Order: sequence, then C-alpha cells, then structure tokens
Amino acid sequence: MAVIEYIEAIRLAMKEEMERDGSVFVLGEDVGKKGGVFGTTKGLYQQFGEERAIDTPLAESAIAGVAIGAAMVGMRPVAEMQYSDFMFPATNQIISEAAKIRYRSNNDWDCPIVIRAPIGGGIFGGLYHSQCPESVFFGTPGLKIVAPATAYDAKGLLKAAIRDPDPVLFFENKKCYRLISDEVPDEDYIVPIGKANVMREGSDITVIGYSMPLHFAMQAAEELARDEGVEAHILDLRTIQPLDREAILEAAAKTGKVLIIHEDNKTGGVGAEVAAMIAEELLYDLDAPIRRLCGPDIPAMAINPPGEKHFLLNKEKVKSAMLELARY
Amino acid sequence: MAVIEYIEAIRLAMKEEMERDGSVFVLGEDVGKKGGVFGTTKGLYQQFGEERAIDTPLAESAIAGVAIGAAMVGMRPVAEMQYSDFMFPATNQIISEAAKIRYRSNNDWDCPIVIRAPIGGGIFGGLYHSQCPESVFFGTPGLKIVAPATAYDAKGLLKAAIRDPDPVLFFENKKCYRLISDEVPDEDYIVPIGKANVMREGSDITVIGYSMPLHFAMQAAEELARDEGVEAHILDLRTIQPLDREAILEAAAKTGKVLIIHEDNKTGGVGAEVAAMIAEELLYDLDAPIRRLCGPDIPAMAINPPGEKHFLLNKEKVKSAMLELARY
Amino acid sequence: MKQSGSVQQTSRHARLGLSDERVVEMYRMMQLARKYDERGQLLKLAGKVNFHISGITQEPSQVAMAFAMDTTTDWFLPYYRDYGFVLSVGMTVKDLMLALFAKEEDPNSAGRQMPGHFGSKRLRIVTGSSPVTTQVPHATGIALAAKMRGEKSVSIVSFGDGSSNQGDFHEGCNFAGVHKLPVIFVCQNNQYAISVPLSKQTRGNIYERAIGYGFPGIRVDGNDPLEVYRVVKEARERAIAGEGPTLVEIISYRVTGHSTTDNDLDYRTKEEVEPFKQNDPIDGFRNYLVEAGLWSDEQETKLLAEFRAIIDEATQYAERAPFQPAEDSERYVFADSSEVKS
Amino acid sequence: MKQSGSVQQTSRHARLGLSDERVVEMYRMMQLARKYDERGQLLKLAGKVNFHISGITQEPSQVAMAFAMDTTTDWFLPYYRDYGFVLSVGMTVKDLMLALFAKEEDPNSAGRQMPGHFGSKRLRIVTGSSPVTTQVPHATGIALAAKMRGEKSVSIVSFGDGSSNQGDFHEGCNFAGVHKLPVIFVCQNNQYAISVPLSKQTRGNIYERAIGYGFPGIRVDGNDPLEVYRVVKEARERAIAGEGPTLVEIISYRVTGHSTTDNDLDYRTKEEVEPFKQNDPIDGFRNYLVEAGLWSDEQETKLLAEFRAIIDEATQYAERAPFQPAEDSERYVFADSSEVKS
Ligand SMILES: Cc1ncc(C[n+]2csc(CCOP(=O)(O)OP(=O)(O)O)c2C)c(N)n1
Ligand SMILES: Cc1ncc(C[n+]2csc(CCOP(=O)(O)OP(=O)(O)O)c2C)c(N)n1
Ligand SMILES: [Mg+2]
Ligand SMILES: [Mg+2]
Repeated sequence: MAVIEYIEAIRLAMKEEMERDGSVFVLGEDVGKKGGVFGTTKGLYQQFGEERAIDTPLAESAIAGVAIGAAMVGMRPVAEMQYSDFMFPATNQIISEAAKIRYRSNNDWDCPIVIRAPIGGGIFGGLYHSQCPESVFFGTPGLKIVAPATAYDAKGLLKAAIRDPDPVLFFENKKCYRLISDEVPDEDYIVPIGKANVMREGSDITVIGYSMPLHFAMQAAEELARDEGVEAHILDLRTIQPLDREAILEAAAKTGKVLIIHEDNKTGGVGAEVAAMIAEELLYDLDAPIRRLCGPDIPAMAINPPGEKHFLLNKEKVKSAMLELARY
Repeated sequence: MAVIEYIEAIRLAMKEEMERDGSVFVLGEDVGKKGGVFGTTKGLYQQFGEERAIDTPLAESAIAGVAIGAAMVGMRPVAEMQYSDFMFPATNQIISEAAKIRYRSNNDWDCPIVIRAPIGGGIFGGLYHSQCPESVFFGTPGLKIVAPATAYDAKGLLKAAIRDPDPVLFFENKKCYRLISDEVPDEDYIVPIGKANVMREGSDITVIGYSMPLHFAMQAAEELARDEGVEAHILDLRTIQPLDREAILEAAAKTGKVLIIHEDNKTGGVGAEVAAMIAEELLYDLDAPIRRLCGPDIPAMAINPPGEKHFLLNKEKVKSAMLELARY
Repeated sequence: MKQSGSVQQTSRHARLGLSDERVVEMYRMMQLARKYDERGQLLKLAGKVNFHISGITQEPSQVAMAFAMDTTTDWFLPYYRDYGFVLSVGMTVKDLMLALFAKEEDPNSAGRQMPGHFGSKRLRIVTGSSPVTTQVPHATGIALAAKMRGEKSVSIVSFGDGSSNQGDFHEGCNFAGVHKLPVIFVCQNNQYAISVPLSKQTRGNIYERAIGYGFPGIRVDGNDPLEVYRVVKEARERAIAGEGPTLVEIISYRVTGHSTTDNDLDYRTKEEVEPFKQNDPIDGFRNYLVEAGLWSDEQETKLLAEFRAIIDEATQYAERAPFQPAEDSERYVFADSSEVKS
Repeated sequence: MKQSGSVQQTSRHARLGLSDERVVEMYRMMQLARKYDERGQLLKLAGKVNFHISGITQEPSQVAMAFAMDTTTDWFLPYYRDYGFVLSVGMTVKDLMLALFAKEEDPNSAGRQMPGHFGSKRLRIVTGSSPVTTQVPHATGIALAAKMRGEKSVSIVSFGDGSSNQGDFHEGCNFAGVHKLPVIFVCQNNQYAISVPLSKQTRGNIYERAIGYGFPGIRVDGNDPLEVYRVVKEARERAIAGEGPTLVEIISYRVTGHSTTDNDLDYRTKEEVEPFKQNDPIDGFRNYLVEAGLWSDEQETKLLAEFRAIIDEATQYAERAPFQPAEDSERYVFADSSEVKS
C-alpha cells in the first residue's frame, strides 16, 4: 500500500484499465500529448499512443457522441470533459442518448462509457471553472453518477466505472486532486458503484455528503469529539446515482439527527433527494429537522477571494452546523 | 370572462403581448407559417409577419442563443422548443448563458427571454415526445421556471414571463392543451411568478404539485370528499423556481400530512426539494411521513399503451395515495 | 452482399457491377418499402395505429445506398424515413409492423419507441432516437472503433436536410475528417423540415459543407438510384481504403405530409407537390428494368400480389401480438445484473 | 469613428481611407495592448494575480478589426485574448487591471469573472463567458434585433480556431446566413487550441466553412493589420448594405502558452515558436509607420514611457482597490426588484 494523491489514483486507474483491456481508451481536449490540463492523463499518450489517448477537437457534444458510438460497438471509452462547466454542450448526447440506449432498445444495445469531469471550486477558477453540475444530471434515469472523496475511492470507482456495462458520470473534485492523499493498494481492486461508505462512526449526529466537503466534516468531527464530546457519524455517498438507500436510512437512524452537505447549490441538489428519502421513510426516528449545508443559490462562485470563500464550505462552516445540530 | 382551452390561453398571451410591445417576437421550428406543431402559435405569422413569427432552422442551441443575443440588446424573444425532449441541445445556452448573464456582469446586462417547451405524456409520444425535463433545469440559479395547470394560469404566467426582466422557462403541458379549459378574463392580467395557488381548501391531507397531475388530484379530492369524507388541501406550485416557500410551509402545516405529486421521475425531481424544505422547517408539525407520487425512475415512458399507462399518474393512482395518507 | 449473375456490358447497372438479379432485387425492395409505407398510412387512417411517418419517393435512393454497403461488416444508422434502407439490410415487414403496432416482439424496441426508430444489433442497425442528428457523432465513433481495431468496416448514417443544421452534424463530420474515418454521411434532402422549406433552413449547399471539413461532398439526384449506388459505393471504397469520410447529399422531395399528424397544406400548395408526385422514382426505376428486359407487367402483378400477402400477414400478426407487459416497462434501465465484468 | 486629416494618396493606409492620425492611433492601441499584456504576465510571475491570458502577436489584427467598426452603433463580442480589440473600442487599462485583480470596480464583472471575460454595456461590449463559442449565436441574435428594428448596426464576434469546431459556430453562422444578418464572424486562428494543433482540430479550411452557409469567407494574414482592416471594413459595408454575414479567418500564431497555467513545451518545441516570436507584427507595423514618415524613435520612447506610467498607475490603483464584499456576491441572481414591468 502506498499513499498517493487523488489525481494519481485517477491516472493509475486509467493506465491500469488500458493495460488490462485493449478496448479502453481516453479521449478529450488536451488529454493526449499534454496529458490533460490538470495532468490527469499524463503518460497515457506516451504509453498507449495517440490512437488510445486521443486529443479531440474542441467539441464536447462530439466527444460524448463519438464515445457513445464507439461504446455501442464494444469499445470502452473514457471521455474527459475538461471542466464539468464545459460538459453542458454534451447534455443532449448524455441525457437523450447515453442514458437511454439500453432502455430504448429493450436491452439489445448498451452504452458502457465513462465521462470524467472535474467539479468544484477553490482554485480561483471563477464562474465557469468551479461549478458542480450534479443537479443537472442527477434525476436522469439510466445514468450512474459517482463522486469520490478519497484517492482509494477514486481509483476503485473509476475502475468499476470503466468495467460497468452502463454509462457512468465520474465527477472528480479538482480541489481534491493534490490536497487529498491516502492509502491505495497496489493490487487491482474496485469500489462497487452504488455503495456508500461510513467514513467515521459516531452516535450523536449524522453527516451525509460526497466529494470534497466530507474532508471538512472529518476535520470538524475530530475537533468536535475532542472539544465538545460530540461524536459524528459520517457517511460518504460515493455514488450519487443510484443512491444507497439502505446506507442512508441506516446512517440517519443511527443518530436521528441529520446534516447533509455538498458544494452544489442547495436547491434541487442531491441533498434534497437524500432529505426527501429520509422524510419519507424515517420521519419518526428523527430528533431534529433535516438540515442541509450547501452552496448558496447563486449561479456560480465569483473568482475574487471573498466571493469564492463566501460560496465554498469549509471546516468552520461545517463544524458550526454540526455543533448546532448536536445541540438541537 | 370566457371559458377557453389551455392552448388558446397560451396563444392569446403571445398575441396580446406582441400587440402590446413591438419588441416581443416568437421564434422556433414551425412556429411561423404552420403555427406550431400543436397550433400554439397559430395566426401569429399572419398577424405579425414572418419577421416576428420566425421559422428557424432545426437547431435548438441557435434558437436559444439567438434569442439570448436579441434579448441582451432589448428585444423580448419567446423561443419555442418543439418538445421539451428537444431542448437538451440548448442546455449550454440556457444554463451557461441565459441563467448567468445578469450575475456575471454584475447587473450590467440582462437576458429577458422566455423559452416555451411542452412537457408530459399521454399522447402516445413515446420515449422522446413525453418527457418532463424539469429536474434538469431545476436547481440552476438564475432561471425562473413556471409550469401552469390551468388556462387562467397559463395565460397570466406567460404574460408575466414575457414581461419579466429575467429568463423564464415556461413548461406547458401538452396533455392540458385541449383537455383543460377554464375561465379566463378578457382584460389584461398577469399571474405573478413565484406565487403558488391554493386550488382547493381542505383540512385532512395536503397535496402539493404542478401541471397536469393536479387535475387528477382535484377529481380524486371530489370523490374522496363525497365518498370518504376526506377533505384535501391542494396547492398548485405554478412556479417551480423559485419555489413559494411560504405557501408550501403553510399548506403542509395546515393538515400535517403531505403528498407531493408530479409526472417527472421521482428521484431528483422538484418534489424532493419540496419534501426537503418541509423536513427542514416543519418536522414537528407532520403527522405522517412525506409521501411522493411521481413518474417511476425509468428513462421515459414507452409508447405502447400499457407502458404509457404504467408511467403516468391518473385519478385512481392519485386517489389511492391520497386515501392511504388520509388513513395514516 | 456478393454479386453474381451474367454481366450485360451495355447496361448502366452492369457497368456499376450490379448483376441483373441484384438490380431486380433493388426494385423489389423499393416496392416493398412503398407498399409497407402505404399500408402504414392506411392503418393510421383506419385508426388502427396512432402514427406513421412516410419515406415515399425516398425509397429508391435508400435502397441504393444499402445495396452499396456490406451487410456482414458495415454499420447502419438510418433515420426514421429509411424503410427502404432497413428492409434492404434485412429487417422484415413483420418487424416493421410490430414496431408500428408497438408490440413486444418488435425487434427495434419491443414497442417502446415510435415506429421508424430502428435498431437491431443482429442486423448491424444501430439503435436510434428521436432528437435529430445525434446519430451523426455515433457513426463517427463507430468508424473510430473500426479504425482502432483495424476492421474493414464502414458506418453509414442518414439524416434530413433540416437535421444538417444541428451542431452535432458539424461536430460529428469534423471529428471524422480529422481522423479520416471510414464513415459515409448521407443527407436525404427532401426540401422540408416539417413546414420549414430549405430556403429558411440554410442559404448554403449542404454537400459543400464537406469542404470545411476537408473531405469530399457530393450531390446526387435521389430519383436516379443507380447514380446514388455509384456514389455511395465509391464513398465506401474510399472509406475502406483509408481515405476518410464522404458527405452525400441526396436530393428528393417529401411528397407526403411530414407525418400522419401534419397537414402540409398549411404551408404549401397542392400545385407545388403534384409534379413531384407524378415523377415517381419507383416508376422510373421500373421503366429502366423493363427497358433492360428485366421486368414485365406479369412480374409486376405477381410482385404486388406477393407483397400484399406479406403485408397482410404481417399486419394481422402484429395487430394480434401482445404488448410488452406494463411491469416490464421498468426493465433495462441498467443491465439486468449490474455486476462489473472483470 | 470619424476619419480626419490629410490623405496621402500613395500610402496603403490612405488608400484604405485611414488618416495618418488614425493609423498612428492604431499603432498606439497595439502597443498599449502589448504592454498591458506583458505586465499581466509579470504580475502573475510575481504572484500578484492568479491568472493571465495573453493575446501577444494577435493585437495588431484585433486593433484593425475594431478600427473598421463604428463604436457608436455596432456591437462587440470579443473573446478572451482581445485586449487590442477592447482597448480600441474604449476600455481602459485601468478597467483591465481591475478585472485582472478581480476588484469590485471592474466594469466587466465587478471581479466575479476571470480576466479576459469582457463586458460593458456602455461600450457596447457584450458580456462574455468561459464556455467557448456561445457568443456566436448571440452575435447572430443581436444582428437579428438590428435588422428587426431597422438599425444600421453590425455585430462582430471573435473566437479561436478550436472554437470554430463547436456546434454553436455552425448553428450561429447558418442562422445568420438564412436571414442575411449584419454580423461579422471573426476566427482568430492562432494554430492551437491549448495543446491541440490545427491538424488535430480540423482537416478543412475554416474560412471555407462559409460556403456551406452561403456567405463569403475570407482568410487574411493577421500580421498585416491594414489588410485585416480592409477585409473587416468591407464585411461591415456588406452587412450594412443588407448583404449579410461574412466569416473572416485571421491567421496568427500563439507565441505564448495558452495561459499562465500552461507549459507549452509539453507539446511543442522552442524551435517551432521562435520564428513567430521574431516576426512580431507590432514591429512590422511600426516599420510601416516609420517608412511612411509617421513615426520615429523619439516618439516610440515617449510612447513607451507614457504607457508605462499609465500601466503603473492602473496597477497600483487596481491592487489597492477593494474586492466586492462577500455578501454582495449573492446579488444580481435576478433583477433586484423582480417586479414585472407593465
Ligand atoms: C432535436 C430535435 N428537434 C426537433 C425535433 C422535431 N422534429 C422531428 S422531425 C423534424 C424535421 C426534420 O427535418 P429533416 O431533417 O429535413 O428530415 P425530414 O423529416 O424532412 O426527412 C423536426 C423538427 C426533433 N426530432 N429533434
Ligand atoms: C466549451 C468549452 N470547452 C472547453 C473549454 C476550455 N478551453 C478554454 S480555451 C480552450 C482552447 C481554445 O482554443 P481556440 O478556440 O483556438 O482559442 P485560443 O485559446 O487558441 O485563442 C479550451 C479547450 C472552454 N473554455 N469551453
Ligand atoms: Mg427534410
Ligand atoms: Mg487557437
């Protein structure tokens, strides 16, 4: 086991899958010779050649559409959207095509593509290099959506996504790329899609979330345990579609006090569904209203530091919401 | 006051606004000479000429993008997407552009467009002529989204949308077009965006929804009142973004038993946000778990009659959910 | 599709490498498509089905493009009017009828999709949807896969004139151009996108758009199926030889309404349509065969009787066939066993 | 922009209708853009700002296109490298610096957007975003509005070579072609889209794409700003005369990395870049002025001093200026008073 960066975990997953299976290839803007604008595909071009690490024209609908075509005849494309902010031109290909190919053909055809896209802010990327597009694709049946928070999960989920028989959106957090490192086995493994993970056991409050903000919750939980004697139970959804209903209900029931966190805007976000699920099934087990701490309902985060900070969650914001809930 | 069809209310709203304001025009596929594939724009071409009832090339991103450009310099375009299923090619223009123009320019520029799109099934339209795309756009700050259920609201909300200084998605229900008729004043009026409407007063259960399924709820409510003595309180959201928080909480508090209905898939739909809102604010006023009755989580409805029926809500399905809740 | 039979050096089809049998078979497919299509219209009129969309007068060129391809290696991405195309690559009238009646046995979608939304992996017909032009990048992606795997396979994709104005046309063509992929883009230009005439759709020539992508674009008269055959065959040869894509614009005219829900007299006149109805390319092709000594009135009578029987039987079969059970409409959102292959 | 001054019949600029003063002013704008740009790079190196994106060597053609337009009637949709363009239509170095430092007083976005995301209603510069090519249909829509209102106004929009491969390019151009709208589409072809060279972006000639939309497409050497001026001016005249759009492809070469976060030696060599650096079009234009007797070394020295002072002052001002307060980042999601106008 080695401690590696989140971005390296993603890179390794692609490299290993490309070694394992000749039908796996990557395509996208600048993913070839340059190795990606973040360096996520570094070395693939050199190792596998320009035919399997394809620098595409600047056209996201084609990136998705070409990947879909190739997938339908048996390839396993991993398409990169340079920033998730730039995947909207591909929406029609993703929602009308990828998501519906199996269904509309009554299982005759399938579409095993992976679409990777970096989400989230905190890199002074401003309005169009920081967004979380989850709520746009969440709620479209036929799509699986994963959003790992750790290097371990990133590698295991990306491998699972590449091997999955259905289309998977892989939302990697660009702030996690170099900030998050953890232990990743040297051997081949996958993290199953659709399974949440208890990151921390606790009995006072439950925090449910995905991606970067969970790290704030983990830090806050340590401080709250130390300073306030509050033990937080933290559930990482990992897969946001399909949601791990069982794990969510179990985690909520465990403490009866639920805080849901994500960076995507609050209204219409994944957190709304998680809350609705709990409100539908566990109402009488709750000891406090279901709280959500999310990005504000503004179009995107400003690039200026006060604006960015105002938008983003951080340890302090999460901690005070957790404490408030514990004291409720 | 005359009783008119829902589709006629929409047509009249456009006609009257075009008469009132020379900067209002309509554009879209087949909206001119043919008057729209549903007939919604009938007569506008004849009355206002081909320059104000523009038959566009088959290109939704251009329809939205051209409308946005014109709106930025002071026009009031009403763009039609022939079916809401076909608005996805315009997603980038809607989410990246229309929704963010005011915000990104710090209020220097604005984008007063209306995008009309017919939603919903029940016309044997199959997978791609029946969808409800609300969840895709819901949760994108900067967009207003309305979805009227009655002719009165359709006319008043479309007029309000056309006069609104910001982009409005106007989701008209194609099943309502000819099925729903109600009284509409001859005089000019608007229905304010952002205000829900109590369709029926009741004290036993609360039904919250929008668009076509509300008519099932109204019919079911009459039968339940007559046969079971159950009085349903029915709230028509009318505007789904921004949601009328106050009205939702008031309606939920009124009976303590909430059923949310919509035709869009359950997971990630508007109903999730409504449930989450209630769970966040009103937990202790509830006498039953918050229930949602929505389209199943399948990509879209089949065209064959059993498949379509299976997908859609109807009076019976809504009624039994209402009764179950009343008896809870 | 292997060619056989005696080659008559003087005839046009022989010069194109088409045997007498093949060219007669082409005619059969055109007529079969036509007769199916006419029945579809009748069934809608009779209220037996909810919807039908016609390819009338476009069949000869559709058949010709199919005959220029290899059904054992190539991939087909037809659009909703392509009855002539799909029948030529192996779909049966019964299959089409099952789709028209939206029955479970429909191989295209088990009656989930509208008729005209073709798909059959067995026949190498790629599943299609309603939003237009999305299939263009798919065809490019399939050609990319063929190139990556070193397969001698060509993908061919149809779409309308209106659809050529979508972004996906541009992006799909351009991508194929960059990589010199084995794909043939066929625009079936029937002069209308529902009610919108060509003059309101574009001021350019669609075939000339290929210039901007660096590959050949060719305009061909859809009423001359042998010429369509030649053009598509040459495009296929170029593709196989690694010379990249071709854009083919087939000129026709939509003589029916857009679909059975469209009243075309809302936006055009009978007078405009009539000459095109008169100049039916199926008649033209039959005349060619008759002149070549390959077809006779008796054969025609026999053929029509044969097709009537086929279509009658298919109609009855499809009408009686069961729908997919309601519960099954929830199947296949994802793979049944969503386990990861390893 | 009115022209004045004595016309020297023999000089190129005079033949184009450019006065000596105007042509000197063009030079000033090129240099101002260059000097601002160089300072931007330095400020990033010094860690004072987070990001800068360069237009170096593209300024002369940007200035030329702006000078061919009318700042009182036309609409401008520049892209992120268009410093030469926006300075020429009235934006100041101080405005640019305020954007670079993301300060509240930035007229483009109050420091919300990245630098290079221009917008100022006062200056008729239409607010832009990061996703490329979305502005192309906007320019078409603005031209449509001009046509509907009978205004003598032309919109001009810039985008890169890579961006010309987006669907929105196709759709926006085609729509404008159909309606013969007064819009000029300018592709600033600098041979790269970040790391992707032109050869991997398209096999066609970008300017020839106009053929497919039925309007003229013209390729012009970006190192020859007077020729760019001529081409854009003629395009504007055609637009005003109701003759429709023009696509102009300006050939340049991106000598810097894509932005300050890009190391271009990851994908190209110094040797490839060097000749283009040497062949700086600003030098070329200065030589032209010197030969025409309009410019001297002293003037140059003075100009550089003047610009240094302007840029120094703007930098200091912007550095000290306040950010938009955090709470205000929630403003302007919708109109402040979202009341309906009636
Ligand atoms: C993206 C999208 N927008 C709108 C429609 C509705 N629609 C169906 S067919 C059609 C016209 C297509 O015209 P064309 O491409 O010329 O093909 P034709 O029907 O004439 O063969 C339209 C607008 C659609 N199917 N997809
Ligand atoms: C839709 C979209 N996809 C990706 C990006 C990321 N991106 C920013 S600039 C750029 C390259 C643009 O190349 P080109 O159009 O040639 O302009 P240049 O930067 O060379 O001037 C890319 C890929 C983007 N901004 N928008
Ligand atoms: Mg057509
Ligand atoms: Mg470039």
